[in-house]
Amino acid sequence: MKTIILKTASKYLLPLLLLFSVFILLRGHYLPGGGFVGGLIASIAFVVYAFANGLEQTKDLLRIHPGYLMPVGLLIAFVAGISPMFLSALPFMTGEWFAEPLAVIGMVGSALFFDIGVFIVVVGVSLTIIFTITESA
Amino acid sequence: MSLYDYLYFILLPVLSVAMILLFVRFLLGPSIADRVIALDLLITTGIGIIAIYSIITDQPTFLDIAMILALIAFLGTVAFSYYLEKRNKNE
Amino acid sequence: MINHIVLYPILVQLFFAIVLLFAWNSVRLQKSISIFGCIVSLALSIWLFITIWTKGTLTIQAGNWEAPFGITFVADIFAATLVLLTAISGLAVSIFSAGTILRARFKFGYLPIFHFLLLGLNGAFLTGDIFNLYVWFEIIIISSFVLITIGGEKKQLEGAIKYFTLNILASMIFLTAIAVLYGLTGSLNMADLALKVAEIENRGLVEITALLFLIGFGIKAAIFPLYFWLPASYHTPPPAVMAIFGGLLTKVGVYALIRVFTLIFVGEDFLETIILSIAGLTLFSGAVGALVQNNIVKIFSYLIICHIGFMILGLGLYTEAAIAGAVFYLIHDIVVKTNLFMVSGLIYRIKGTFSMRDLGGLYAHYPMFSLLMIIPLFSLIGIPPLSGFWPKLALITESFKIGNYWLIGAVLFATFITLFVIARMWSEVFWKDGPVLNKVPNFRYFQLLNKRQKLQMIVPMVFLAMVSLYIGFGAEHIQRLSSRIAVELMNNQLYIEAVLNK
Amino acid sequence: MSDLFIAIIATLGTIFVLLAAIGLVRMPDTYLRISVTTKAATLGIGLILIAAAFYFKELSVTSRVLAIILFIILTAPIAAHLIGRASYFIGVKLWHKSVMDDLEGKYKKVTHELMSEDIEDESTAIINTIEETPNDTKNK
Amino acid sequence: MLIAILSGFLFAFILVFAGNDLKNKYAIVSAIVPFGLFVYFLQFTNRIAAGEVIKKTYQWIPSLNVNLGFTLDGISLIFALMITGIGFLVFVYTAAYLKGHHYLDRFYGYLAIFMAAMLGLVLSDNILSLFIFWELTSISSFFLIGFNNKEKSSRQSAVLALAITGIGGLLLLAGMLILGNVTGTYSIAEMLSSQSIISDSPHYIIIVLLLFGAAFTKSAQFPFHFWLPGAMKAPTPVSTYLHSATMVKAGIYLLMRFTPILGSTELWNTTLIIVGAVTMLYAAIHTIFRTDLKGILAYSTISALGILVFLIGLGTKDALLAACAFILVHAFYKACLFLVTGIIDHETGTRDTTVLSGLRKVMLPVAIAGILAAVSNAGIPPSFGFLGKDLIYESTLHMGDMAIVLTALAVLTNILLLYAGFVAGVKPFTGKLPSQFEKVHLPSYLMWAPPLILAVGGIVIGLFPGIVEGALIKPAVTALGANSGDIHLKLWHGFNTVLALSATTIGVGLLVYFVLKPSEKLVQLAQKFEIISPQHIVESLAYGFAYFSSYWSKIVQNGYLRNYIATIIIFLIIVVGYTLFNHTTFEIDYNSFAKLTVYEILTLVLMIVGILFTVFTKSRLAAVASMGVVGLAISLIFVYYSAPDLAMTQFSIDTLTVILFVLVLYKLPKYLNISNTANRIKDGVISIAFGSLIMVLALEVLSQPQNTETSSFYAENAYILAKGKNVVNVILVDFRGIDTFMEISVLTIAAIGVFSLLKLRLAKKFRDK
Amino acid sequence: MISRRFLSNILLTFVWVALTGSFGFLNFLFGFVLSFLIMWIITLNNGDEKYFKIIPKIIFFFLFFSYELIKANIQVAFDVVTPKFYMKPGIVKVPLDAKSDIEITLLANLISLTPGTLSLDVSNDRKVLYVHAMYISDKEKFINDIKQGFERRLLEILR
Amino acid sequence: MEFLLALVTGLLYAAGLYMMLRRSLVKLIIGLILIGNGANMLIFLLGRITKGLPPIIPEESKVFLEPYADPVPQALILTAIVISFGLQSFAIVLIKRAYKVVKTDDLDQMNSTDEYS
Ligand code: NA
Ligand code: NA
Repeated sequence: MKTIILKTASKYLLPLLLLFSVFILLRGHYLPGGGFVGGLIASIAFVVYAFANGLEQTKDLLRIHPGYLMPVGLLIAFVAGISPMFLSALPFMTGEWFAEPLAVIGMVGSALFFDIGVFIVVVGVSLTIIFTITESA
Repeated sequence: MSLYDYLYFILLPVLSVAMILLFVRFLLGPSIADRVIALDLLITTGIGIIAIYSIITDQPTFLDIAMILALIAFLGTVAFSYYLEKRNKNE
Repeated sequence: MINHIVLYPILVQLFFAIVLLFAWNSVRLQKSISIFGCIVSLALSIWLFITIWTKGTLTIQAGNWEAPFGITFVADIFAATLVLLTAISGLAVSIFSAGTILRARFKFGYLPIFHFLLLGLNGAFLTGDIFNLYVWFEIIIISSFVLITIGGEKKQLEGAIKYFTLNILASMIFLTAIAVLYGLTGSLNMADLALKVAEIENRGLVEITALLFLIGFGIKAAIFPLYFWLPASYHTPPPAVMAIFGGLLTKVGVYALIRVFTLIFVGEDFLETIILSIAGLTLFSGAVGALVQNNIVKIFSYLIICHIGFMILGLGLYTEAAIAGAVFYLIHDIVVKTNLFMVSGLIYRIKGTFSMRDLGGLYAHYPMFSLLMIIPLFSLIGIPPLSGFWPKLALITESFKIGNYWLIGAVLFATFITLFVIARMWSEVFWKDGPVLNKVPNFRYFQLLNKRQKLQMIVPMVFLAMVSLYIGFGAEHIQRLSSRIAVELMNNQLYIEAVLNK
Repeated sequence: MSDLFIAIIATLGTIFVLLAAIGLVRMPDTYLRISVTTKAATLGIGLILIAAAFYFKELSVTSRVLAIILFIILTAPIAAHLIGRASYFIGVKLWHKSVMDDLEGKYKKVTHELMSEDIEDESTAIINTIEETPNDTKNK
Repeated sequence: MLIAILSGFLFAFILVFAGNDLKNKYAIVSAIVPFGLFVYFLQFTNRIAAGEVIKKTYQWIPSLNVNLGFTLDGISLIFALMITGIGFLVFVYTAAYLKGHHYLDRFYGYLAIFMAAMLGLVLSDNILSLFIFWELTSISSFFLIGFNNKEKSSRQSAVLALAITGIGGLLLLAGMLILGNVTGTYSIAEMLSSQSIISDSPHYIIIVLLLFGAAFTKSAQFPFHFWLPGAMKAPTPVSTYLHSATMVKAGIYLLMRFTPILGSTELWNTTLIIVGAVTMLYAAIHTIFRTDLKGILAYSTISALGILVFLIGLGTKDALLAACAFILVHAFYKACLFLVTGIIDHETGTRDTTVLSGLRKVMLPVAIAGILAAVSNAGIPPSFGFLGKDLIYESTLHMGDMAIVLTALAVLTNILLLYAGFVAGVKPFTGKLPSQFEKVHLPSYLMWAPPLILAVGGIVIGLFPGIVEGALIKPAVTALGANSGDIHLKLWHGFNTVLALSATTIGVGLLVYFVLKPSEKLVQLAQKFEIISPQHIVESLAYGFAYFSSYWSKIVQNGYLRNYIATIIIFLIIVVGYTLFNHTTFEIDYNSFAKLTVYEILTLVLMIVGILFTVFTKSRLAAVASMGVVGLAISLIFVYYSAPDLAMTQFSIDTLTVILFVLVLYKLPKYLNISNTANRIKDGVISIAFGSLIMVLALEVLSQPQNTETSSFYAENAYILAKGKNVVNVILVDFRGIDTFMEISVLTIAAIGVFSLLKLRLAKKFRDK
Repeated sequence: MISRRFLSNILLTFVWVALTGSFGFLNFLFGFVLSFLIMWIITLNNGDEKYFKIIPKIIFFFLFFSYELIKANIQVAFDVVTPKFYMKPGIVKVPLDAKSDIEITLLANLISLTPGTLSLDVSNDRKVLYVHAMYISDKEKFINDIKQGFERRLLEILR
Repeated sequence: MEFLLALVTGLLYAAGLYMMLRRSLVKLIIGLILIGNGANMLIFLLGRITKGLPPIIPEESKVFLEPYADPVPQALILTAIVISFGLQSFAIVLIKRAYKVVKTDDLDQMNSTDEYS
């Protein structure tokens, strides 16, 4: 859409929303949120940007095709899932935890990495779907 | 009357009535734009309801939902506008 | 920690699916990875199967949460068998795909989706959690949707819409059933559910839940009167996809039915009557449908339905021998139906059509292929001593024992129609000279393929033909396996003990 | 005291929201509806959120409330702008008592380019006159 | 013995790979297989004659009670020798008959498989393995009938034959399984001792009827006979071997085999007599109306099979003896006649009796064979046929009250068969040689020797019946459960009624032969009655069924998705509704429910009206936007009822869905409102019923006690064990992490799907048709 | 360029700290790193340089704006709740002095946020802003009010 | 309240089905979405509803001090919603594509694959 107003606003909204999405991701274990909703917010950030500035510019911004985020996220989740099998011969998806809580995030463990994987996949999926549809529209 | 009672028995119902009013406009239309505005406002009112509800239940957690609602409502409006513009162009 | 191997078939498919996504841009690399992955998967499945055969049921609690709180995965001999069969069919179809699927489809994620589908199948077979089963079903559904639409041609899309709608409807009914079950028991672990459902006083509600499962799974298993999606869609995707669909997809529904009705909903007479009626009508309706078709893949599609009737019948009869029969049929059917659709794929490559009217002359020009094709065709009919024959013994005998001659009639009818239809097909497709067809320009006729591609088509067919010959001639082994499965299924205490340690 | 304060702010907020709702129902054309409601609702919700912030008296809540308010203030006018101009494209007419329409004939039909002066060739411009019939609800 | 039986399969298997050499050079070599087997079985004659029964059991599938249990007794031996002996001759004959044929190797392969299957059939003691071999004979027959598969009629006949014998096979399977269940064994030998158990069983009738079904179809009994004339499309060696000498007699074998077990009841005897009699006469009459040599022979074969069934039905010792003898007699002369016909066909190119004559001048050995076979067939002394016919009359005459009728039937049949035999075996060779046949010459001895051997054999055995009496006939009768001690076959019994009947038969028969000439007129006459023939009736039924099938399928699979959905849901409503109202009691405790509040009710009103608006609005976009409202209302309910995560997700997802819709919608056409009012009402009723059902079900479940064991575990351990405070999230990423993992996999797949669906356009040239 | 990015980075870090409500050093550091990453990902190339000067002005402006907001709201509210409509609506072309994207955007938004007025669109050449207004008794006065009120004050802050 | 929620759930199922039975592709998908929402509501309702007590352990404690809502149905619904989203987005694109290729929204005209050939 050719509107200066949205274009300008979207440039400021993008980093804010991304920040917010990470915030939602990290606190999911303690409060509502988590990888899924976080990922959605991140993709909304890009989608709004894309509506305002066009797909090409958004893709340039992303540098890689959003589709590649999907395997990346899945791989992170997969590694988080199998890590206990290799680290301590425990079943798939068993939580592995660092002994001490980290500031901000709290306890860090494989579940967090799993959630990060979810986050990335959701971003990849939403963007792929919306971009593809918009492109062919 | 405690704050809880006031919010619970007065404000929440009033906000709900506001939603119903907004919904009436949604139903009446007549143009798509009217519906989009109505929907946007319904969501905004929803944010208000959630905020009141978080006070009533003493659960600040609910405010996060309000945030999400605000975000997504905006996206919705942007998308609808995008659609309306595109549709118009294609005609 | 030997019980880790329970999850290997799942993890390995997941891993390869992810790796294939990374290899998105290189078709050649994807093909190699896929075949390699299928071989690894087959090896692991064999390992799992042998372990279970010798050591008995293994369970693993994902996340190390004691059952019923986490998601339990259970490899009893039934599940291990189906996982093994999935690996076998999967390997065959993977190779077959490499030789037949258009490059354009490969470039749009055919293989990763294919491995996701195998992942879903393995998960559905191994999970011990009812909601998790729903999730695996969804994996299967969405991957099959993508596979059925990839390429997006008109008939594919039309078929896909029906396939899609009715399968989602099935999922919704399944989900509804889960909701009711959770409302009644507060549990999702199937072993735990078995215990808790038995304690429910309101049997009417239990029956209703069971019926919802019956309908939900029944749609997926393509039983009468819920099978509409199958004839509408199965003939639309490329043959490699048909092969995996025809071989495995409806079987997951059957698996779920057998699992749920031997583990959770045990001994409701009312259900037995319904299941038996459904079985009879499925046999009838599928057979009748196959009779009137002229397109070989449509015929096979209807025969899938028809033969699902055999398995449902075994379940409905609900004796050890009958369940063993159903399981035997299941084992046979997976291998044979997979092979049949590859056969039709080969025919299509040679002649460029599926229509019996236009086909012909295969026996004269491709005698060796014809002999190769006759193995699955005759196994399908159940020409003794080929694989489809043996399970019918138990089904007829057990029907006789409950004095239901209608069921015997249905079995014989279905068998006869299959025989007739295949005989006619043989006559039309293999014997008849057939009209001279115009060469379709740019169509990749079999004759034009390079040697590697030809081998990629033939090798999996030979492989599966060997397996089905083994099922037929080594029926003793399969029967012992099926009997053991039936014994375990009919005694749900074994499963419960393995999962809950009580 | 604090409770009373919270109640007052919340009430004010609610009243504005209600006003917006009434406005949306009553206003005679789409542009007026957009115009009236965007701000009333924004203000109303802002007040209610502030009430919540006062109630919880926690920094994390307050900061979140501020974030939400900021976001709404930022986006509500943009949303109004987007939907307003979209309405114009799709030919939503102005209320019959409207006094002027400076926008008429300044959008190019195909590209939606907006000119600062009139486009000479009328066939390429979107002409969206003020509604002739005094029927309030039939805008289109 | 296993290897002996399986040798045919092995040979066939070898042919698959070595077939080329065989068909080009060493065709005759293949005859070693049947010959070796013939010799192999011949060596058992002494032991069998001495009353021994040879048994051999190989385990195969013990868990299904299927083993390869073989028994060689009198009946089996007769059949085994016939199978291998005639098999040998046919193999030799084929080497010349199909010399240089492109698919000679296949032909031998099928023949070998058939021979092995047939041997397995007659030697099996296990009824399931018997069934297996039975089916294999049908299958090999299918391939042999369809050997000339470029001809449509060949293919049709093959399918028809397979269909008819296939039905029979399935009946046999059912019968055998029921029998096995009633007796508790699958061994025929063991069943012999449980005869009374069977005849007293309520399942006796069904077993017998199923068995009859199998036997009658296989042995071409009226009204299932019609596949056999069609089967004559097969090359002559096949007609000779399968459709005259061996396979069609499998039904006879079955009846004989089960005579001691199931026989001697009214049902058994009466049915067999009636069916046998009708068949033998019906088919014999039919021979008059044929001009094609093979057609005539086909009907005379059917008639002969009828005689055999008839004899088994009579069930007396005499009758069984006659049956055993007649099997052999028939094998000799009919095989011979077929082979002769084959030679005629091969050399002259026609089988039309109206044109064939005088061929003795060009193919004397063949003429001798034909005439001798006709003589045996006619029962003219001193042929083996004469002996056989005597035994038949002997047995009918001893049938008490029915003797006259039965004997008359037998005589009439034999008269007509004599005619048929002469038309086939004598007429082509006598009279004047038409000019077009002057260049016809005698084929290779490989072709004429086999029929000649058979023909001469028929005479030799007639002269010296002792050859077969002790070695074959007696043990066979014993095996049938009759006392065979006083049997003594001889040509001359003195002047008696039987002799008079024989003389009458021969006299009248010859008269008929000289008076009645085969002609096209008769053929056309017969065709007028085609409409009431069993074949026509069966075909009409088949067409009717095909029509029904197509009607049924079109009704069920009608192409309308809405009908599919409706059917599924109606099915659900019926079964679930029935159970709900019959098996549960309604006890809804409204007091346990949460109190109603204004804002909740208003939210629900919003939701309800939103849903209704979504359904009834005429604008797609309004419907889509309305879904957004519904989503908002649901989210609010989730908020009210303590599900913040859900509210967030539900709302985001709903809005995203709406957005996707919106992005896609403008490419779509306007809403259609095509369904008429009647449909809308109908659908409305179904929908309301469905919704009500769900609602009632929900309330019913809510009134049940709740079990919170699982959920409280999560809540108590979420932080302590899983280190998270948002229990829902902890469940998602930890307790039930695999669900979530698969959920993101679903999303990934969907995204790829969307991508490929929209981006992938198959280039036109790659499109499948 | 670098300093601009750095400032944006710091600003975002503060937003983060406010969001999480924890002022510990670690959280600050984390917020910084996070913001840095986000900046790096999206590479904002036209961020403004005068953040620190703007912030106090923004706060001042915010107060002015709030006053306008409430005043106008009451006016509109009155029209909404009373049965008769007193308004004279229409779309007015307002020439712009504001030039940069951010100026125009802020101005348009502020006009929209005030009851009774709604920025419909900015012309492509950025010369005029089309405003829909509820009370246009005098077009010139209306334009003047906007230019002397919002636009002047805003530009003072921004420039 | 449960009664009303059950009513609404039933309505979602009924409305969804009704939409699916119309002949339009768009309505079909809307119908599926409605039924999906119905199923989620059903899980939510049958898992028993609790007001105002989300299953989040208070900041200062390690276990719940007061009653709380059952988290399991919530987790299930979350998973189900997200999965449905995947399916829905695919479906929406499917109808778009189908319309482009088949050139009609009328489902009754999409039965070539059921025809006999
Ligand atoms: Na955790
Ligand atoms: Na989830």
